[in-house]
Amino acid sequence: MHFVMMHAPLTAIEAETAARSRAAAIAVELSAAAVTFGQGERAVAALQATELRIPDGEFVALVGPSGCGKSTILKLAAGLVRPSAGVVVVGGREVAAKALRIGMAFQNPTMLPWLTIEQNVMLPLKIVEPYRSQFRRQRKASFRDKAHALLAQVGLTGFATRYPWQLSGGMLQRANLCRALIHEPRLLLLDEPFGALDQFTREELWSILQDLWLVHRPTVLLVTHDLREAGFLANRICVMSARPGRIIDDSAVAFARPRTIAMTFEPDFVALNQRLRDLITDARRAAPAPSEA
Amino acid sequence: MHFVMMHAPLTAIEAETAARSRAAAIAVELSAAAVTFGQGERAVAALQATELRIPDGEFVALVGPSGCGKSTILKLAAGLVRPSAGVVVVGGREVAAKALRIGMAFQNPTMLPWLTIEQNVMLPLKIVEPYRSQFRRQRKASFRDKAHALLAQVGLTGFATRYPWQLSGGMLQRANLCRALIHEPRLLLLDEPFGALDQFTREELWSILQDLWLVHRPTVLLVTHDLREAGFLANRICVMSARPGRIIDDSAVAFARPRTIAMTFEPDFVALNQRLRDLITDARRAAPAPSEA
Amino acid sequence: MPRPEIRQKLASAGLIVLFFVGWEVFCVVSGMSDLILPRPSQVFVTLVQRLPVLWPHIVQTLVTTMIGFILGVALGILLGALIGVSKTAYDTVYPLLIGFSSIPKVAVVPIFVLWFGSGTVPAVLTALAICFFPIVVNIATGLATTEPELEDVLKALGASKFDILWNVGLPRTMPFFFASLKVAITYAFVGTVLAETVASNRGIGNVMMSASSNFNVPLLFAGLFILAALGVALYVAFSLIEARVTGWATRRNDLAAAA
Amino acid sequence: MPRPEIRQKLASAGLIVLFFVGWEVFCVVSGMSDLILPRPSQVFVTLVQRLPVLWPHIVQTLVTTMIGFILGVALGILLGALIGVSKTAYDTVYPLLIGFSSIPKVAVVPIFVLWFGSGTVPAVLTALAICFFPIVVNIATGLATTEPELEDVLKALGASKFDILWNVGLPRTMPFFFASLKVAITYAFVGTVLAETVASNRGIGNVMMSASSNFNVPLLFAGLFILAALGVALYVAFSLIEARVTGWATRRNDLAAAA
Amino acid sequence: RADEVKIKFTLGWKTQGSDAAFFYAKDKGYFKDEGLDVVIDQGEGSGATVTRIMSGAYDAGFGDVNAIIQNASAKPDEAPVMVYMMWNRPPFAVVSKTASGIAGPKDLEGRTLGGAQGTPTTRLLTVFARTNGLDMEKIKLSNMAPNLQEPMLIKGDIDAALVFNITSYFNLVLNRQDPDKDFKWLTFGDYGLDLYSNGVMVSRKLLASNPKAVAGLVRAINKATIAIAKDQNAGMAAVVNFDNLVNEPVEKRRLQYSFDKLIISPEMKEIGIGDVKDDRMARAIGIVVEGYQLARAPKPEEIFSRQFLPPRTERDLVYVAN
Ligand SMILES: Nc1ncnc2c1ncn2[C@@H]1O[C@H](COP(=O)(O)OP(=O)(O)OP(=O)(O)O)[C@@H](O)[C@H]1O
Ligand SMILES: Nc1ncnc2c1ncn2[C@@H]1O[C@H](COP(=O)(O)OP(=O)(O)OP(=O)(O)O)[C@@H](O)[C@H]1O
Ligand SMILES: [Mg+2]
Ligand SMILES: [Mg+2]
Repeated sequence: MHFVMMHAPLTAIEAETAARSRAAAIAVELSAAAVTFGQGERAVAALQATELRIPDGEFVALVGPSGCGKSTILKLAAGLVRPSAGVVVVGGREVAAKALRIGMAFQNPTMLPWLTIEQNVMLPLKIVEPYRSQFRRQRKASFRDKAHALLAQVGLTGFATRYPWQLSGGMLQRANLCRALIHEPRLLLLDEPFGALDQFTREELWSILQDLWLVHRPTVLLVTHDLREAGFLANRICVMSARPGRIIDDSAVAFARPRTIAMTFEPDFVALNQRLRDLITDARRAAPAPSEA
Repeated sequence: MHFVMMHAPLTAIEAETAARSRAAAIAVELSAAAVTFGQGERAVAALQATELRIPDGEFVALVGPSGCGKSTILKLAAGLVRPSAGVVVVGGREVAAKALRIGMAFQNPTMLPWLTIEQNVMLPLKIVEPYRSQFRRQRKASFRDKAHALLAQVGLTGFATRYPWQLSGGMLQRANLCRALIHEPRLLLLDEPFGALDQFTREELWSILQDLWLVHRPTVLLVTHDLREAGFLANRICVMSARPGRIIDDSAVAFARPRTIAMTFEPDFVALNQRLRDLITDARRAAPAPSEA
Repeated sequence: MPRPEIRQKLASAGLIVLFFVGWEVFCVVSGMSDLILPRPSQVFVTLVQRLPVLWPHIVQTLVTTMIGFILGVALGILLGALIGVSKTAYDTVYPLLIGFSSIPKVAVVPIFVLWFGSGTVPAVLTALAICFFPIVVNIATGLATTEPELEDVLKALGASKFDILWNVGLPRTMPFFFASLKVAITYAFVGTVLAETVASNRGIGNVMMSASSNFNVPLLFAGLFILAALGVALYVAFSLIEARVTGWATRRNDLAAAA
Repeated sequence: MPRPEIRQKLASAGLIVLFFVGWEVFCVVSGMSDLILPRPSQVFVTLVQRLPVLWPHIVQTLVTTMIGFILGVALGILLGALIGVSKTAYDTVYPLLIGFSSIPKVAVVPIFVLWFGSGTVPAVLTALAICFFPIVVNIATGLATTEPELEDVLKALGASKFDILWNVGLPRTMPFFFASLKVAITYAFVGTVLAETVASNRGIGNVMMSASSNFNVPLLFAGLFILAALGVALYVAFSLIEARVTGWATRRNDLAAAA
Repeated sequence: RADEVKIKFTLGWKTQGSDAAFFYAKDKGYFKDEGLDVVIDQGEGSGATVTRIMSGAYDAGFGDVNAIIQNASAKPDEAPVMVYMMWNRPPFAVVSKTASGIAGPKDLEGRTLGGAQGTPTTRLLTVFARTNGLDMEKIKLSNMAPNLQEPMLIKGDIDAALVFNITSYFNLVLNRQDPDKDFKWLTFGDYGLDLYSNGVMVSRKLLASNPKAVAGLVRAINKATIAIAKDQNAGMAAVVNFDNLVNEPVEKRRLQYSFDKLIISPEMKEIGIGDVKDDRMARAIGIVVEGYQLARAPKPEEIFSRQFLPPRTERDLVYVAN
């Protein structure tokens, strides 16, 4: 199964070269970034001073207990939340979206309810340059083909002209993924993009995502609860402590690419999983009660 | 960890007895139930003629590929969707909620945004008898304690007076579960209640749910993508085909209760999982394109 | 299922007819003087008899109202968007508008007349002045209550404030925009008629003024009926557009699934 | 962070003052006759000088308006809920209300006067009649656009239609209810004043009518200013309640997180 | 007191100096002396007084006799009856700027006239035109609210306005004009339209059910009118007592104007205040019937009843400006 990328600005080889030349650059950098929501007594510390540096073109998975601040880190990177302390630099600038083309799949697939699935998926093309200017100039039909091809890949053929409320939870999540990918972003922020899917659909999408990454080498930050998923997809896995979160472990995943599902049953892989499990178990132990934080 | 059930109308032993005497009764019955959404060309067949009979007090897990109609079956049982063909009988009547006290955890944790978490969780007590009448008569404080105890069990101490948008995805899902449980329903409809949680939180909640079921023996219909979860919790696992869905396999799970996490790594358990995996793989193959359905 | 739908429509029409029958009966039974409240049958007879004479007035009022209304809608959207987006505008423009809106427009009509002469222009301005406020309020509220999650979808893409307004704020606000249109169009008619009674030689307002000074109450009520009918006609037109544009917001699957 | 907030408020107040200064300058520069548009300073002077005389009229108008407004709100919620919940009501009551709303209320005041005599009662009724419609529309629209998912939460529990209305429909509609209150209160003032100009010996409407027939334009404008001020005062009161009740809907985290 | 007869009385317009008699009668207890409890409300126009009484909302009021004629034509059993004629001379007039050179009716041709719809002056314009041989085709009529007539006249949007002289005169004063020097007044009464105008009217119901009360009402008003003819300051005190927002100097002048220009006439001096001459009334009815194209000409006794008037000796009015 191959990822369909029409009108891709670069061939696969060109992309590889480009990726290598950018390799030294830092795509996302959090320095002592902390986030506290609310004020005074009711404040919730979501993120402790967090250090995270993601070089351009890397695939990083973020795992950790529920409520530890994973989504908050993604929102920091997307510029949707400002750090209450520390600095967040994306693509060399503090304003994320102006610096890098960002694709984000939110944890809750918030589709705009007045748009069909296809229109929702095409939304980034309406907003982000260079597609934006083309969108106005009759390129709409070819963009629609692009959207349909993506939707077909995730198994949503025939649902393009439905409205979001006509889709099941898992189907929405797949459409959400399409919306994050359609404009070939350089920074991909994925918040549990496969959570509501059955194992098989999930594994299929892993492969699609891996292929995509191998060709275009975007920087990817993936939040997941599935350690197999993290191991299969990522170059690096960051483990977070319980809220207020902080990165307590950062390990490289060395398995060769392209990885296969079979690989995930190999002893090395299982050992990695086990190590992560233990780390998270420890992390959860230390969870303080929220209001007393 | 023990499930806190204050003001439970029955002791555990009484409940056991009651459960046995009701054993023969059918809690949920779908006879040739089919659901088609929409009309004419745009119709989507969500569910083929489906047969499902769940005796009172049973714990049934429902697994199947994304979009196959699992949530639709739950909505049929809750009386939120009417079958376009066939009959749905719940607690001996066609109008579900009037016959049985129902607790439902929706796939998307739709909390009412103007209520705090605690108020959201207490909502069923405001609506469902016998709590409803007590709610008006100063029992509010004890009800609040009950809500707090439940929230504490799922690790949400201190978030009771927050608003839904102040919680992370996983935290919302846990609150959602509390709302389904608080009024001690006789029929529990759970739609992927642990989907957004990390493995550890998830396993903890499995145990809580199992304990609860052992004591009160409600009828449970659980939709899940996690085969380990299905095997750990259910008496019976129903496997559905791809959309339009239909139950293609219905197997009993014989492991002794109470089950432990360790048990899920035993060969018998792994074999069951493997069998289910194979069934679903076959089921997915046959998925037709939606609009051509 | 066309059967129940038709029955539904018939029942509704029946109830409306019943309303007029009730009015008729009330007038007859209570011996109400037709100087105060004529019987609807009287009004209808007058209406039919005088229709040829009334026609140019109807056209005049309708055209004037539509112009004022369209301008009012444009102004309303503009100000509503401004207030919904900018805190400063919320704090300054809102109170000024509330103040202006609390003023009976009949007091400003003379100013319009003295500036622009009597006739269509003051009527258009009065219609505009009276009808834009509900639109402002609903657009502003719609924008202020737009879920940040929906906006975040665009913000993450680096969308400008205007992009967000255009792609999220305004579409989300549509149901309430249409709600305010219903209010605005009725008030626009009131505004036009008001101005016509103050200074104009044509229009329903003028007819009503002359009917009232002739003690011709059935004709006065015929004018009112025409206004009501125009209001309802435009309401129906908007409803059709509304159903297309805001269908997403009013989907109702209450227990209904059957094809 | 009280600093920027205060600066914000000051900027807003400054802009409002600027508006009046602009008006003053316009009048002076254009040599506008104060018989058409008086300078705000003239109006303020008149206002201060005549306040003792005006006071009972202000109280009269305020009380009348408040009674009419409260009744109008109650009626509006009732009808809005009816229309939002029942298809038949939607098809019958809505067109009738639209029709009624398109009618200038000045035409129905004489009917009220006949039935209830001149004075406070017709003014209350006129205020009511003119102000309830925006509430009906917004409540009905709010109910019609309530997400079925939210209702399903209660439906699964076997809640009655009324339970759903009370626990989901109405709370969800609150932001738009408050929006409509802003419109309604201003129209309630207009209604009261209208009735007072037609049939009453007291109230701001009466003052304005007498000022206008005496060409005492500064006094007329003083009346307008009083109305505007009353409207704004009530708006502020509602805003405070609104902020408490509908805070959930207007949460804004635009990039703001810092404690 | 419980045995007092309650009478709801509507004025012809907002509080004006020319209404002083009613307030004076109330303040001095003249009504009370007659066993009446009179409640005075401001009005909507001297024509509307008729409808207000016909609708049953009011028992009596100060309004235009020509409006009675108009309504009595179609509804003789409902129309109120005039029982006390106050304004012996009609206030209907055409006012124009002296500078515009309108010296007589003929000069109105080719001009734009501003009229408030429904006012007698506007409605009688056709009769005025016919009587004076004008071609209505050549006169352009523009409708506007009464309070716009003078500003539009001053601004030059219209060449002349169809007005009540008693209203318009003071509107011009309030608009800082000199109504005597800069404006030319063509009064209808001087050009063949010899109509009566405002007086006290009562409902048929009151007339039938309580003639004593009507007589008392008329007696009290008559007494007050004669009193303030001698002392306008006392009359103004009553006006201010009713409505403290009035412009006292202007209203006093208006009160005096009403005596000067509308009440005092040779005829009034002959027959006394309150009464009419039947032949003149019949002529006036003829003019109104023609002007409004009424289906039926009511008889004078349907319109005016002199049975409640005090004896002639009590109706001698002597006006002394002070
Ligand atoms: N807008 C907000 N206002 C207040 N608190 C918030 C807000 N958003 C998140 N939080 C709090 O911040 C903490 C971290 O939230 P976050 O969504 O980042 O968690 P997460 O790691 O993504 O969890 P999950 O795996 O459950 O999605 C939580 O305790 C949550 O309550
Ligand atoms: N309200 C609706 N209108 C139209 N189609 C609908 C509606 N709800 C569900 N469907 C369709 O019915 C089918 C089954 O949906 P359902 O939500 O039951 O799937 P599911 O098995 O729960 O899937 P998932 O695992 O992804 O949640 C889907 O194809 C969906 O598109
Ligand atoms: Mg999250
Ligand atoms: Mg589902």
